[in-house]
Amino acid sequence: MEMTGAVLALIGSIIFFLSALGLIRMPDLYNRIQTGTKATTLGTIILSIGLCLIHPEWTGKLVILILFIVLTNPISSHVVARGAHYSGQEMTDKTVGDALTEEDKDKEGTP
Amino acid sequence: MKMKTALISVVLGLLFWFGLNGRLETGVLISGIVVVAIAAAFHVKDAVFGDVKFSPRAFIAFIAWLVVFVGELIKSNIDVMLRVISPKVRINPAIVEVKTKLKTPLGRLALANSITLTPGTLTTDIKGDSLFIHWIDASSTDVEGATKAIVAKFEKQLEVVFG
Amino acid sequence: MADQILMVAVLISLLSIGVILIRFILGPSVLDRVVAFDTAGIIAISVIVLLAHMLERFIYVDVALVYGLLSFIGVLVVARYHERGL
Amino acid sequence: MVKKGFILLMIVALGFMLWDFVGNYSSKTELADVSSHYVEQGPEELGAANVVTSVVVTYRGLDTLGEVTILFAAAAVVGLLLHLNRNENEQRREGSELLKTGTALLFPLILLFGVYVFINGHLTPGGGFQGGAIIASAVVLSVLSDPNKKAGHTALTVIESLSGLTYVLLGAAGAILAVNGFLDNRILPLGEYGSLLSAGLIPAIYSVVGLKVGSELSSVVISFKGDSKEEEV
Repeated sequence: MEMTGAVLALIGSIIFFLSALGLIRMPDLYNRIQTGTKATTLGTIILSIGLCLIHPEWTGKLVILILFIVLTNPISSHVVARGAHYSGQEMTDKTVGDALTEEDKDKEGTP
Repeated sequence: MKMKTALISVVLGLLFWFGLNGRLETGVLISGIVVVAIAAAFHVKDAVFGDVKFSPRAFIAFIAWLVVFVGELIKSNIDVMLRVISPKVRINPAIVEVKTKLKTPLGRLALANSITLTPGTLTTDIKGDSLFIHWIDASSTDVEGATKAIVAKFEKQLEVVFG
Repeated sequence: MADQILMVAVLISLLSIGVILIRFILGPSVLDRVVAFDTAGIIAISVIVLLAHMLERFIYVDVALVYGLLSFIGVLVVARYHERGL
Repeated sequence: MVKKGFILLMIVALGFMLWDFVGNYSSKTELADVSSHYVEQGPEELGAANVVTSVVVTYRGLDTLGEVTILFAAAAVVGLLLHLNRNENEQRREGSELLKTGTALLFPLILLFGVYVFINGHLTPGGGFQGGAIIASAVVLSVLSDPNKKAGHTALTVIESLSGLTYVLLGAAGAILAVNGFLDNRILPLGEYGSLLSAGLIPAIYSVVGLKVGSELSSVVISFKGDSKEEEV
């Protein structure tokens, strides 16, 4: 049981390392948010499950921690992405379309 | 509607309280009842859970959503991994508009969070029925195509649970 | 054996925080740094949970919860300030 | 130039003052008289597992009253100062719908967590001040999600004064009914060591402190937000 938990924790930390690499390699803010959010969420879930296996009496609090992360992490990345858009953060050159800017322009054009 | 919110809020609050305290004893129970009642009053004021459906069908849909969600989360991490460790960064990003049929706030929150945690998509803004999604590998930039690719897999179940 | 594996997990997590610090220093914009901070914060939560196991202090899980709450609200503050929402 | 020279002089002077610590500093390894009494006798006398709590709430309870009063004064002054210069016509972008829903869902749960932190102050490294700060962070979250929402300034003031009054009354009850003077916690039975309803009055005292700190910090946050014009209390 302890071994399984430890291996799960190790997998979680490797996923964390992926998110760190993603933050370094991705070309613009939005892509960085993407890799950061997904990888840390799954990493925390797996690591917490691993610790639940090692310490079954901690399960209650760790489940609360998991639910908290799953609820708040997407919300905070959504708010950061929205803030980036409205503060005029530029997207990478490879971007092929931006429906949100067009939508805002339409609103301004027809008041 | 108020009754429903109060009921769900009290059950959720008590689970939360006992999960935090980690033990069952009189003191925890007494203080828990007082505190959870206050917390439920705040939930009732905003009618957070007013539209959640109670039926066996909704329960099955909720489980189905959970299964799809966990599957997509794992898939999205494999996707991130492949993108990060491939020597050349392969991206084709765009912000696309998709439409949702969900009307209730909680359902839309669940949908947006699910979208953020699925492969290559990030909810950037929400205006009325339109969600604006940053898509790391945009295969179609028109509304119908994007809606089918991003929203459809969650919307069916969430519509049953949250309406 | 399990303890050694957990030790490696802690080291990899700390290494990830170190790598994220590079992004924190490079920037270039404030929001890039916020994203780096957010990611590092969530990894730090897990490190605290692992520490709780190593030091056999169940109480440290509370610390992890409080830290998660504060880092969530801190990120929201900066992001909302940036879109002129405050 | 003069300013920089002055700063340099100050730094050199400070370095000279602290030079003694370099090399021949040794940390204390044994507790002094009073501290060893607190550490050794505290759990037995008061029944609290957290020594810091037993010092803050009971042995030095009067000081805590002073600290809470300082916090109250700070909150009042912040409110006063921010009231003087305030621009009313600033346009704020609303928070997104998702953030509002998330806040409505999370706000009561954060309150629950704050209460958990201060009510367990005698068992865990929490306490009134920490729990109060968590409650205030819930208020920060609701301000972030919707800065234009009207805030319950009056309710906060009422909670703040009531809890302050209760704190003093509990302290006086300790002085009258038990032996050791202001804020003695032994007017209730000490209970079983390590359970929630133990250590006499400490959970009640810390709950009151937590409510007071929480409402004070929240009113500071709401004062910074700015637009509580219509209800001047």
